[in-house]
Amino acid sequence: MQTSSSTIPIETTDFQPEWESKGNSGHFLEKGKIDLSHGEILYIEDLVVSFDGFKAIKGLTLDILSGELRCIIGPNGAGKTTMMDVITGKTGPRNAQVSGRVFLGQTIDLLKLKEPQIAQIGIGRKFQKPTVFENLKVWENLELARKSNKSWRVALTAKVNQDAIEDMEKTLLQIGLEKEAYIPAGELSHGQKQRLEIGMLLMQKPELLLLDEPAAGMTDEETMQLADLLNQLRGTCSIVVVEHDMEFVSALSGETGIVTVLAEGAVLAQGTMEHVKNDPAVIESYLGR
Amino acid sequence: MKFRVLNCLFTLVTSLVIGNTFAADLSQKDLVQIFGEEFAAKQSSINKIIKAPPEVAAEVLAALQDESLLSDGKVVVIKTNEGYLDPISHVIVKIDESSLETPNLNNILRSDIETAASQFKLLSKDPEIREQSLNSLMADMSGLNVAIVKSAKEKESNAGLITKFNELIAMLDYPSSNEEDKIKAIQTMGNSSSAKVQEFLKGLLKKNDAGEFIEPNNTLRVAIELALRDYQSRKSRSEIVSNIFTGLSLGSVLLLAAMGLAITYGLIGVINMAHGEFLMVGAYATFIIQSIFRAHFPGALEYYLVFAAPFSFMASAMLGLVLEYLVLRHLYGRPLETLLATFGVSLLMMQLVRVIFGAQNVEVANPSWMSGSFMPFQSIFPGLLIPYNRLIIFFFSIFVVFITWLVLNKTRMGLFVRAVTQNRTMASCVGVKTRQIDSYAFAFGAGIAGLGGCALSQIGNVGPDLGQTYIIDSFMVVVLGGVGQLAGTIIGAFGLGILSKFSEPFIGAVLTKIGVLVMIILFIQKRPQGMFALKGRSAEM
Amino acid sequence: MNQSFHLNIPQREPILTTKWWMVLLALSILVYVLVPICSLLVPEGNVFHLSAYSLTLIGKMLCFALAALALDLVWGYCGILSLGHGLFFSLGGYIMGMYLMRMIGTDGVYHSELPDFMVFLDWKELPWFWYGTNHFVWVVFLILVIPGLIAFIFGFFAFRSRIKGVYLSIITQAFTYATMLLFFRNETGFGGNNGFTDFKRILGYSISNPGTRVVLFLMSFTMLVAGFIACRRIVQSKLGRVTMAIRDAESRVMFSGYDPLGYKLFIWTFSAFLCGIAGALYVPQVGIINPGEMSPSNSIELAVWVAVGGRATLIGPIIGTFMVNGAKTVFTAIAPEYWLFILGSLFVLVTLYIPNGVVGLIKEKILKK
Amino acid sequence: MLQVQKINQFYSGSHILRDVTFEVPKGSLTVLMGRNGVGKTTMTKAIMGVVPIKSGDILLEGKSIIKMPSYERVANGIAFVPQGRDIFPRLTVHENLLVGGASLKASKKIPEMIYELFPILKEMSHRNGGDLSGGQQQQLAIGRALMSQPKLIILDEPTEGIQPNIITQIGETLVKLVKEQGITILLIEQYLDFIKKVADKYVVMSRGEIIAQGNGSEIDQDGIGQLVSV
Amino acid sequence: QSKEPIKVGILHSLSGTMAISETALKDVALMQIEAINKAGGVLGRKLEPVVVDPASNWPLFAEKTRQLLTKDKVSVVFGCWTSVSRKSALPVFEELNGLLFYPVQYEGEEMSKNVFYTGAAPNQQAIPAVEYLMSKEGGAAKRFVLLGTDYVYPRTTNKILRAFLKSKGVDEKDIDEKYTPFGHSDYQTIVADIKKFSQGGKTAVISTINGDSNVPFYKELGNAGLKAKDVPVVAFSVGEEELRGVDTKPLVGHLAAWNYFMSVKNPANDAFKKEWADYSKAKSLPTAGKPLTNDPMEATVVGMKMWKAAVEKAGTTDVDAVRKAMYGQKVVAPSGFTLEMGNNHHLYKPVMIGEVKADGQFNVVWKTPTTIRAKPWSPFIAGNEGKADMVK
Ligand SMILES: Nc1ncnc2c1ncn2[C@@H]1O[C@H](COP(=O)(O)OP(=O)(O)OP(=O)(O)O)[C@@H](O)[C@H]1O
Ligand SMILES: Nc1ncnc2c1ncn2[C@@H]1O[C@H](COP(=O)(O)OP(=O)(O)OP(=O)(O)O)[C@@H](O)[C@H]1O
Ligand SMILES: [Mg+2]
Ligand SMILES: [Mg+2]
Repeated sequence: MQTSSSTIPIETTDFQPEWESKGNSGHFLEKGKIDLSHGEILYIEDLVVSFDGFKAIKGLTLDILSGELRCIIGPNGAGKTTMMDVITGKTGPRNAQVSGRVFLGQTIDLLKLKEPQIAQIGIGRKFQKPTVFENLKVWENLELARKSNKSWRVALTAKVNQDAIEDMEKTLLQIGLEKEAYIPAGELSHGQKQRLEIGMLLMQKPELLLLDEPAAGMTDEETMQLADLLNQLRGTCSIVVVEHDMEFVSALSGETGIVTVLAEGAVLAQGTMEHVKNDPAVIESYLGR
Repeated sequence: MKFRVLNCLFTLVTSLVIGNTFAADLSQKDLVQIFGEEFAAKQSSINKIIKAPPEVAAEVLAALQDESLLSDGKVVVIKTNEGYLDPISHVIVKIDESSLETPNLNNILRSDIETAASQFKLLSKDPEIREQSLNSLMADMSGLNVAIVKSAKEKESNAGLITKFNELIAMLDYPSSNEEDKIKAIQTMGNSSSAKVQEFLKGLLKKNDAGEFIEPNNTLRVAIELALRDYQSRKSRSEIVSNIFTGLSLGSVLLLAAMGLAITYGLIGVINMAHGEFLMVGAYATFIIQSIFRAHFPGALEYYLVFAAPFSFMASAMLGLVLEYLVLRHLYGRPLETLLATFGVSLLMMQLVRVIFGAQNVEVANPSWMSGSFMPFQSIFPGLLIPYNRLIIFFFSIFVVFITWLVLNKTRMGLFVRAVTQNRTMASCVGVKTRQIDSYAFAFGAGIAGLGGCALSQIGNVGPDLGQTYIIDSFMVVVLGGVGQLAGTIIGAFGLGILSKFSEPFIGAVLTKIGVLVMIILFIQKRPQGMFALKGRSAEM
Repeated sequence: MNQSFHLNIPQREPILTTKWWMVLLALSILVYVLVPICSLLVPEGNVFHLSAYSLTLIGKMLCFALAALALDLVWGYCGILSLGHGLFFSLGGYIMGMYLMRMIGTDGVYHSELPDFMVFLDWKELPWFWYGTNHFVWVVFLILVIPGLIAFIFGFFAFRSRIKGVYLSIITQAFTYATMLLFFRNETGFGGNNGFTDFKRILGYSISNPGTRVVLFLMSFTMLVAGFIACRRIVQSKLGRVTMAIRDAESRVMFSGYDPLGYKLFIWTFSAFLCGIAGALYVPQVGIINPGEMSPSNSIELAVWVAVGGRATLIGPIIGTFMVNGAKTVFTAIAPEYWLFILGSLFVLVTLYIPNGVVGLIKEKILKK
Repeated sequence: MLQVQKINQFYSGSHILRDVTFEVPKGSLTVLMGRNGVGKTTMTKAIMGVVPIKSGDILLEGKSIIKMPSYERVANGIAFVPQGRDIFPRLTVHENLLVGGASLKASKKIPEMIYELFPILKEMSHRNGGDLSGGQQQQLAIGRALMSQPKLIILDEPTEGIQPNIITQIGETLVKLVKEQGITILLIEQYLDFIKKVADKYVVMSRGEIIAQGNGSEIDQDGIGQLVSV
Repeated sequence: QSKEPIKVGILHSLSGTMAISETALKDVALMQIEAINKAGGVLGRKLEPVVVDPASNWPLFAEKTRQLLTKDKVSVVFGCWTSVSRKSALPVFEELNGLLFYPVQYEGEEMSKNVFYTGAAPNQQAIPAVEYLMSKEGGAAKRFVLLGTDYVYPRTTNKILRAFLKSKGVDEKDIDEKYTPFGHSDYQTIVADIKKFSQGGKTAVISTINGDSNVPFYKELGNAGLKAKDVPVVAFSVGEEELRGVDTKPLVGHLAAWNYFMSVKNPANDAFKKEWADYSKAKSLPTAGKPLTNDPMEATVVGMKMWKAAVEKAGTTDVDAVRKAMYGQKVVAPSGFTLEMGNNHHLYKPVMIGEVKADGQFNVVWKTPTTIRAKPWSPFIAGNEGKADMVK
């Protein structure tokens, strides 16, 4: 489903992100809304990222349409994770040399925001290495991730309401961790943590979901289940998946979905799975014969 | 032997002094007064000695200085190898040894004696003694015989000393010279690097009680002022250099104190609150070696440090091994708990030292090659003074850094240490003998702290609290430089040292200390991981 | 898949279970009723008499316990090991001390309105920050605000630039140490090395009056209980969970949309606030406040109490404080030359053999059964 | 080569490994598979001596190794590529490899073979291990394991996060190591296609127990695909 | 009943920073108690020492005082070194009407009826020392550096000295006041400054540097070649014990002002030194190899002897009675003088100036002919005018 509606409200109730987009002119914009007037949710142009002279991304240009599920593949070290780091604010002027433009919608310059602000305006991210709150129980992990007002003042008096419980139940079932709901997340196995982290993202109800190798460490069947899950989400939010598992990518992209191949910090090829698979450059540097 | 030397001196002095018309006779009665209680009497007695015939004066003054002038309250004698010599009649006398005492002199009398004796020492064979006497004559020119100085200069061959002679003579002659000579004298004095000479020049610019200039001649006053200004600019240059040196030297002390911590904490991850106590152990080890040398090899006492340094390394390292084995081994990966346990250990170690060595400080002396100072480049940097012990400690700290660097970066052990620090289990899983590495590494860090303690014993107290004095500074240095970064530790230490030394003259020691701490806090705001922060992904998670 | 799955979580976790509420209640009754009786009514010499010595001793420990509790909140639950909590404690103490100094009035050795140390340093008038310190209400206000405010400012800069772990520990230590040196200076206006002492009265009551002592004691007890409940409440709230998440994986928390700054600042400031109160109650009971309280080793010791009792347990630090200080009191008297050996070994043994502190040990024992 | 006998293991009260018994024949490539959380990683850790085991025995070439600390097991010829890679983040790639040879007497030069397998490691030899991308780290971890000239290599999901052509290459390498150098391999893997290509023997775990094993060529016949999914 | 021992509290830090100085006082007090017991005790009763360790922690002084007075019920306490420790304990002594003997020189400005001060007041140490420096005999110093550790004793002393110097016509610009933080160990800059300052005329340094900072200070003086004859340093806190851990070579000739020096020659001192040496050996104290006596130790012993005499005079250990009996008590002190307790609770004391010798002892170069009455309320401090110089 392609959304061409002009704006999507991110929050209808009491949500007030603590940021102020300065210098965003052109469109009249309600606070807390992403301007999707051109249909793009994420827009990267000429992105260059270097670490003390080492260029991890060299002039990357990429746009993701609103509601799209985009798969990104590419050799190890191509800059996929780095790209996600930049989008989510983990890598920024604070710890690297970054130039170019990274926009969410038409108006929000992600390079200017901090991590929590980026998360609040609706970008969720799963890390390549699963990170969960080890000393909190599984349900608490989900509860914390749940979309809500995240200021400390509210947290002081916040209650876990019925809606939240229902959300959690649903998510626990989706990720198949209902039996583990009450144990600390630190005691989960690698794959279980992987799923819990995806669950946390679902709770976050992001507009744009970034998944860095979500299927790593899962069995084939689980991988397919995950693919189904992501396919179900299609439409409710935009998704970017980085993966090396070609079957998984195929299952996600289907026949028409676009797959982007990154190599050496730039786009090497882009097109349907079929197209990309047969691209000699991709075969050479990535797929192998 | 001594007798003969004195005789020699006599002939010299006699031949030197042309006329001694105003030499007054000296009697035993005058001499006995020095042994009394009355200050005024003692002083007048010394004045009489100075005015006595030079040969007698020289002999008595020399005897006073090396404490061989004795008296039983009635007769005064000089102790020589041949027996007790009556200084007046110059014959050996018989006297009851047990009742002999030295006079009770105070600073003032002693310095009077020294100045007076200096005149006679200008001809000494030893250039150092000649220099010393010149210096003390410059400091106090009253009652100086110009003739003696001038004839001594004739015999002088050392260029440096000749300059000094010239300066002294310029000062002595100044009041009585004509304008032309005065200009020359001002030039001579202006080029001098001695503070005393400058003071003399400054004194010439002052007004006397009647409100007239002491130097009434205008041109001369201008010349003096120019000379002083030139001196001043050399002086301020010298002050900057000297500040840098004191800063570096403070830095090297900080570095020595912090180096061990940089290893145990920065690399092994043990927040070692007992680090200061390892310094202390090093210092006490030095003390022990010194005591052993004093008792058994007094001849080699000068070189006890050569043994003390490795011994203090070993002592601290052994203790480190024990601590590692008994306590820290069980705490790896729990850094904050190492903090608590080592805090307990530090209490234990301090109290143990108190029980064994007493709560009081113990004495560790500088060997003579580490005491005193020298004054390099006086013509460029007048007044610049470099103490030997500071200089040696500076080089020692560089040496310690070098050893550390060598061990950590050029040996397999260093590599393994770093691997173990970063991921203990994995290191074990690739075959690193973690237990062994842990002990070695900690012992090495402790040993380096011991070396630091050995050095610190040369400039400060050796007591049970020694460690406490340095622990905070050590942590500051390590944190400022960036934990785990040896280079950072070095820059941090020297940076702090120089910073402190440049601000101390302006805001005082107390505010400097506060200021430096606040600066560190602010600095860490800017660079939360220290100066040499770890970069890249590995630092983030 | 099991579609009928239900998540059973309480609306909000209770601050204490009924059982513990009863224990607390019993304890309070005991303290509120028995302490006044035993110290005021029971005559001296009777076994049940609570001497002024024991009263101030326990009163002092109550204040320490409150400070330890405050430290546990930041250390145990937020992972910030502060080696500078002695500072907030002393600040509270100094503010209270200012009031007590003013209350000496003209009874000092110089019979001046100015505190004695100012007289003999030739000060002619009170420095500006002393204004109003003769009014109890203003002083209480300062006690409640200043330590927290200082903590807030310090915390804001530290947390904003993401200083963590040992770096934070060390700079809190530096901060305290610098303040200590500042307070040592006579010019700073806080009595230099001697600090404040020789207090006479508080709110018009003589400070050495047994009644006053009992009231101060009960105040300390009340504040400790209140502090405990407040901390419990915070820890059980969502805020507490987020803080724990920050402790475990700060960056993940940020990517979940939380800004750790606010959370850390709140916990940090609140902790300093509690510490300040503890210090303010401490001073009238021990009768002196001076920069020595800010010395780094005091702050480290505070952490030791927390560790001995058990981190992230809230009750642990209180137990730890009483244990360590009790041991100290006993051993400094019966083995004055060797008590440091005992104390030092205690720290080592506790960290080695009961890593989770006394409370952790008890929990383990109960769990095993 | 490696015999695991009746291993029982607990994590704070919960029974993770239950009487696990299997064998890795010398000179073979054995694959251990199973769903998430069944205890595969725990098994490898038990073999490496990272987690303590409650009962049972592990024999390497007939010699019991359970009393040995990890590094002695390495010295006896086991090498380990853990799940999650565990690269030393602040050592350079080169140093990471050197540490891999810690069990050898003196540090040797890094064999050319490793660089041939993973050219990227040579390229990046002076960068910090922690800065590498996930896949690069995985390659480094395998390279590091090879440094100790092992008789037995245990790899825990080595293909995780690695680009397809390198996966193929790793597969080929593993086979080569077994065939040409006589190294024995225990591989934990989920990726069935890959397993089929390389496995001599397979072992399936479920809930801490071995529920099936057989020859690599018979995986399809045995319907293992089903077993692993359930 | 009367055979029950009399308890004597000893309140000196045995750990922490002050242990370095206070440990010896505890030992000498124990020695004196043993001696008294050997001689039959007091009022026929033995003395029983109660030693506690306030651990250099000031609030602990108050707590331990309360313990000594209420739990152990001691009749008298000997203790404290720093002013702050005394100030901490003082309110408790006053509240419970206890009795403290305080043996250390201090800044004055105090006169409690519950304390007997057996150390010097500023006029018994600082002022005579400066007078000496200004005299011809002492070098006729014209300029003064007042150098101290930043705390109350140095500040007050220097304030008094400043006022005193002014009254002697010394110009403001000829006085340089400098402070260093506690535990300061780097004196390079300060010594360089002193050197510079001294070029403006005959200069003396009056040092109230405390404790551990002295060694680095003197070592630096030696480094810079500042000899005692050029710039004499007179110290008020450096005694025989402090020099124990010092290489005295660079110090020779520098001065200290005290009311007693170990090197004083008289029978009382010989006996005292012997007693201490024997005791150290018998108890195998860590310092037995080099037993040293110093001024506060002497003050402790004098105080205890006086207290014994006063108790015997009063016939009871009751504090008020003993206090009355204390006034006018006389003891032949090791200093060679007969010291008398004034009604201002301070001892009449002689003042001596000593020069450091190479062996760490002092050579007494000057002393007052008689003892001087203490002026705890210094006339140089505003606000002291008209204060009664006695305890009411
Ligand atoms: N902080 C950093 N410092 C230095 N180099 C870095 C840093 N972060 C990433 N790099 C380098 O940038 C390149 C891109 O890394 P990135 O993690 O984005 O790759 P990737 O595409 O995610 O690879 P993979 O598929 O293996 O996860 C790599 O060569 C990596 O070594
Ligand atoms: N440190 C731990 N503490 C407690 N339980 C743990 C711990 N680590 C793992 N477990 C539990 O042990 C079980 C087995 O975990 P293990 O990591 O061995 O699984 P795995 O088979 O490797 O799974 P995956 O395929 O996801 O890597 C899991 O149920 C997990 O919850
Ligand atoms: Mg990646
Ligand atoms: Mg696993």
